[in-house]
Amino acid sequence: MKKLIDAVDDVVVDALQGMALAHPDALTLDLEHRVLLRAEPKEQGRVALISGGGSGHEPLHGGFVGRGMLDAACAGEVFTSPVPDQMAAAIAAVDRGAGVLQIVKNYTGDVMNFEMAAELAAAESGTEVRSVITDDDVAVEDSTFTAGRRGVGGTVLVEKIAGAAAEEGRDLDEVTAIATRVNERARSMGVALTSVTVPANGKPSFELGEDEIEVGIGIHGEPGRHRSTLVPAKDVARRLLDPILAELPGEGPVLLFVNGMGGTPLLELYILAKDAHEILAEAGVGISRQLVGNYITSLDMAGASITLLRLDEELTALWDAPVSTPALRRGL
Amino acid sequence: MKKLIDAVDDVVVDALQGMALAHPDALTLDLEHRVLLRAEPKEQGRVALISGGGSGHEPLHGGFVGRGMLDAACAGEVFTSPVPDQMAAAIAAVDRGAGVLQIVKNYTGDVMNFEMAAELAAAESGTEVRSVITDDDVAVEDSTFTAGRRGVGGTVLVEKIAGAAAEEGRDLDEVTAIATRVNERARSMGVALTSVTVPANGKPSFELGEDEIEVGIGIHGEPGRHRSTLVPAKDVARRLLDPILAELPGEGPVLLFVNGMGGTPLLELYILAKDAHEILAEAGVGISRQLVGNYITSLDMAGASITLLRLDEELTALWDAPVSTPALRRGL
Amino acid sequence: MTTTALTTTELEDWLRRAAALLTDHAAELTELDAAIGDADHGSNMSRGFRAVVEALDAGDFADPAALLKKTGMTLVSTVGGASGPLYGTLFLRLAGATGGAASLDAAALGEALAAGVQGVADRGKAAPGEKTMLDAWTPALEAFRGAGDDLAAAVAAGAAAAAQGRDDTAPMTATKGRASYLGERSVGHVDPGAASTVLLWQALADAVSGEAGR
Amino acid sequence: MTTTALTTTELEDWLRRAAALLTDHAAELTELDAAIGDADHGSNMSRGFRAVVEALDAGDFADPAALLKKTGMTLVSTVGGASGPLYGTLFLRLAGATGGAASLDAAALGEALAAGVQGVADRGKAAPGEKTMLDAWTPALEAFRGAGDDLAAAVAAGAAAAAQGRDDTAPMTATKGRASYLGERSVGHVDPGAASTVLLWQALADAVSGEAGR
Ligand SMILES: Nc1ncnc2c1ncn2[C@@H]1O[C@H](COP(=O)(O)OP(=O)(O)O)[C@@H](O)[C@H]1O
Ligand SMILES: Nc1ncnc2c1ncn2[C@@H]1O[C@H](COP(=O)(O)OP(=O)(O)O)[C@@H](O)[C@H]1O
Ligand SMILES: [Mg+2]
Ligand SMILES: [Mg+2]
Ligand SMILES: [Mg+2]
Ligand SMILES: [Mg+2]
Repeated sequence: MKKLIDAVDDVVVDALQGMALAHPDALTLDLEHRVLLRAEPKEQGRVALISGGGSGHEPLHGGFVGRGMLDAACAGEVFTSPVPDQMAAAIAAVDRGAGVLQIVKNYTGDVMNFEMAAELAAAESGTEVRSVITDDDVAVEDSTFTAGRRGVGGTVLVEKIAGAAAEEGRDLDEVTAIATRVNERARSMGVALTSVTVPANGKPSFELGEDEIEVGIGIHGEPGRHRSTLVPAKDVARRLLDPILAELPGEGPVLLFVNGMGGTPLLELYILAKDAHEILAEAGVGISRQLVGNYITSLDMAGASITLLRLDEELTALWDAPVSTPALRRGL
Repeated sequence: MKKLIDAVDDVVVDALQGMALAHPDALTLDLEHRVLLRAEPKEQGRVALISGGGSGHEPLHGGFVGRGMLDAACAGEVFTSPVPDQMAAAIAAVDRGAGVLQIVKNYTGDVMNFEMAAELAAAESGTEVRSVITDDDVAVEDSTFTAGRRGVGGTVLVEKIAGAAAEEGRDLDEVTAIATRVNERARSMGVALTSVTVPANGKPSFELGEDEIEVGIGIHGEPGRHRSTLVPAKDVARRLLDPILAELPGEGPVLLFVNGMGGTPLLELYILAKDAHEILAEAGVGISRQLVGNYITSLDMAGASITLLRLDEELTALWDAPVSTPALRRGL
Repeated sequence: MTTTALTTTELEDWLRRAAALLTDHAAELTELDAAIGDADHGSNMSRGFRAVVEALDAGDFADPAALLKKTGMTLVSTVGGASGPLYGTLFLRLAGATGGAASLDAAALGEALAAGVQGVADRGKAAPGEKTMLDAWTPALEAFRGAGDDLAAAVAAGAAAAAQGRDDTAPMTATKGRASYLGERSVGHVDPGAASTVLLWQALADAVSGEAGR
Repeated sequence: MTTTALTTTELEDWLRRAAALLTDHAAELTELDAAIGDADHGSNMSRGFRAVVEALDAGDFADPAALLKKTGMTLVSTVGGASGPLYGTLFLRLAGATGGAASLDAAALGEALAAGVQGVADRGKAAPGEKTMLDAWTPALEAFRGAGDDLAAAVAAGAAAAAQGRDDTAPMTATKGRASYLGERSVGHVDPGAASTVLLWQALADAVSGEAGR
């Protein structure tokens, strides 16, 4: 295992400190609870948004803390859900009297830990806490026989769009409804060119041959739908977009999100973006907004995911709203 | 070789098209000349900035085209300087009557091709063209016996700061002087954890063992100062910062730029940033501005570079000025 | 020296023995999790029970409820993942069910365990047969309650049934938790949470029988 | 059939032969560049001369100057890297030196080559001994000019000297171009630009001597 780290046990804490040090104007770190908070808290009377999950997906979630997006992010161990105490601390810190929305990726551990945090908060402070569970990964097929679809790329879009709604002053019901709508209208799928190596494990989580790719992977090295030989990027794009399009609800233009897994350079992501444009044009799907880059990663995995979000006027306006976070910034 | 590409020969053109498609509000592509231009040209009477070089360093340079930074970027083949025709086309397109500054990384091919472009422009249109050659890489030691220090991370800072000066309306002399000053006050060094694989070559440019790193590499898979066994990130940071600090001119606070080589995830870059903070604190060097992320990469290489820029009041103000490009955005 | 009812002393003994067993078998549990999950169950459980031992070292507990509540809270706060809330809820429900009793005989422990296992099912929205820790807890609870009033005998029966339940998870297809993404490919592997459940029962049996050398 | 002066016909023949030789030896040139540079000299040169052949196919040239200028411009516009401007400048200077002459005898070609080689030195800010293409061009030019008025003999002398110059780059330490980053480690490898220079001289010798089968 070759990584720029100091000690396997300190990876999360060191990275959190580095992140806070690198963005002193944007972020404050509650080191005890491993919670990144906005350096300038939101004004009173606004709905607050928190998220979190296992580490190893940077910039998600800490990189999305800031004006127009999250109020706090809770960092678990690498690929391990944070514990309720962390979310409770985050909720207490960000509550501005209008309630708190938790954005939770659909993994059993995450769902239960956030749920307990909400119970804790309700019991201790009376803060109204809602949760939206993101589950946009179409690679999980039989969701009745599984823990359900996983939350992946769509989570970033939920955080941005619901964040904008909260910033505008919408109430907890509205912000929750918007987050729910974004999740319902988003579908994703990913591909791995190489495995991920978890620092504490020290070896690749799965083996892929020199000419193999794994299609439909999760963001924790979970297995995919099928293994295939290496194919051109356009075929990769097709294998991701076909199942996405088959399950994408609604009509009209989409937001195209081409996301890198951490080990794939921008050059390749832009090639994949071009291929996605061509395929969507053939399919008669208009693209009205885009995001291309490394936003929800899986440590050092080489690979990419594509997310489509079926926009509407309101979601488009909220997507366009100003945002100022370490990883996503526009208009501020 | 595992890459998300469609055809080895089309890598550059496909990526350029993807980039233009992904950022339609920001970029326009002159496909014939492989030049990315601002979608909204700069107003008349302002100095224009162009840059360019071999591809494979994305987001450099195309990702830095936009308000407050470059006016155009010329993309060569992977790791091969663009040809003068490309720069001539860029110069013709961006000239607003106040002259054009070329920002050129110090490699023999780049220097000569940009030089010929300037001669062409002078002969054909009378546009006044200046060039600033960046050479911030302290890994090249005996610069009298070599083609001189290479241009690496400092180039990004030159483009941002000179871009801000041009946007403010400073004249060609002033913009050139500022670009020169940034380069003179910037020093960089990089480390590779893995080799780069050039698409046309299909195999790694050099071999590194499972526990080896190469310290002092260039951004084209050029060899480094020495090979070493894998060490903790803090020791890596020290091996980059010691030679940088030994050659960094001036006094006072610095801008710390921790840059990823393309295959290293943000988690690790933030750990390196934390280590750099600690080492600089021990050395009594204040950090007043920062940039952490993948900005000047080397295809899929895992590794990182650190750049320090000795700031002064003027450079700080220009660094803080608004910028709106695909890869760097703030205040717009 | 066998025990007929559990006071804070025996409960503490149980938990310290459990911590030792989980630490000794951490690699094994992680191996099981690597096959059908994300290779962290051993480190999750040993991290959690290390923290429980620290809490026991630091604390002074008025009654079983206080001790079990502290254990549950500690697990919730330090384990994370799926097993943290599940084992945490189990101990919190145990605590809730004991009221203010100073000791738990077989009947009282049976009541408490029933509440605890129900807590796991509630928290995980799971039922037996889905290849989770419930497939060890459910038969263990039944065997325990069916074994009568002798605490040592009942715990031994529970431990044996837990082990059988763990082994029975191997042919199951997972439909809950991370292993469910594997579908059919989860068949043939023992569930890691069922395996850690067996270790808890083993520690309890050792504590009740006064087995030496924890 | 040997030639005593070069008209556009012979010049075109030279360049087409050069293109064929460079394409045949592209892998070899790239191999040399891989050792001390960035593994692209073969593809750079064959891409450039493929474009030159296309320009020759399309064009109709009034005199040697027009043809040589087109060649230089094409190389500058298609090669990139270090060799594009260097070879491009060489041909542009050749063009400039021929004035409006309809043909070049040995003396005129000597004059032109001197201007071209000076162009390479100017453009590269280089001198002989720095392990670059100049280490093949410089001795070749000297041998050519020292060989007298017989064009074929002079070109043969130039080609032989170029080959010797190429071989002599092996023990040198590079101080210009990409190979200079290697310092001492560049010793023992032949310079790729010197090797491509030899191929140009070989093509010229073949064209002048009317050697069959290009
Ligand atoms: N919904 C559930 N109900 C009951 N037990 C579950 C559920 N989901 C997972 N588990 C148990 O949790 C164990 C995994 O724990 P662990 O590896 O620590 O957490 P994670 O899966 O979050 O990495 C599984 O082996 C299984 O026994
Ligand atoms: N400054 C220079 N002066 C003369 N020749 C040079 C100089 N720099 C490089 N060269 C020649 O260029 C050759 C390399 O060409 P090429 O590989 O095509 O370009 P690049 O080095 O940009 O990849 C070298 O082998 C050398 O002969
Ligand atoms: Mg886990
Ligand atoms: Mg090159
Ligand atoms: Mg697990
Ligand atoms: Mg080369």
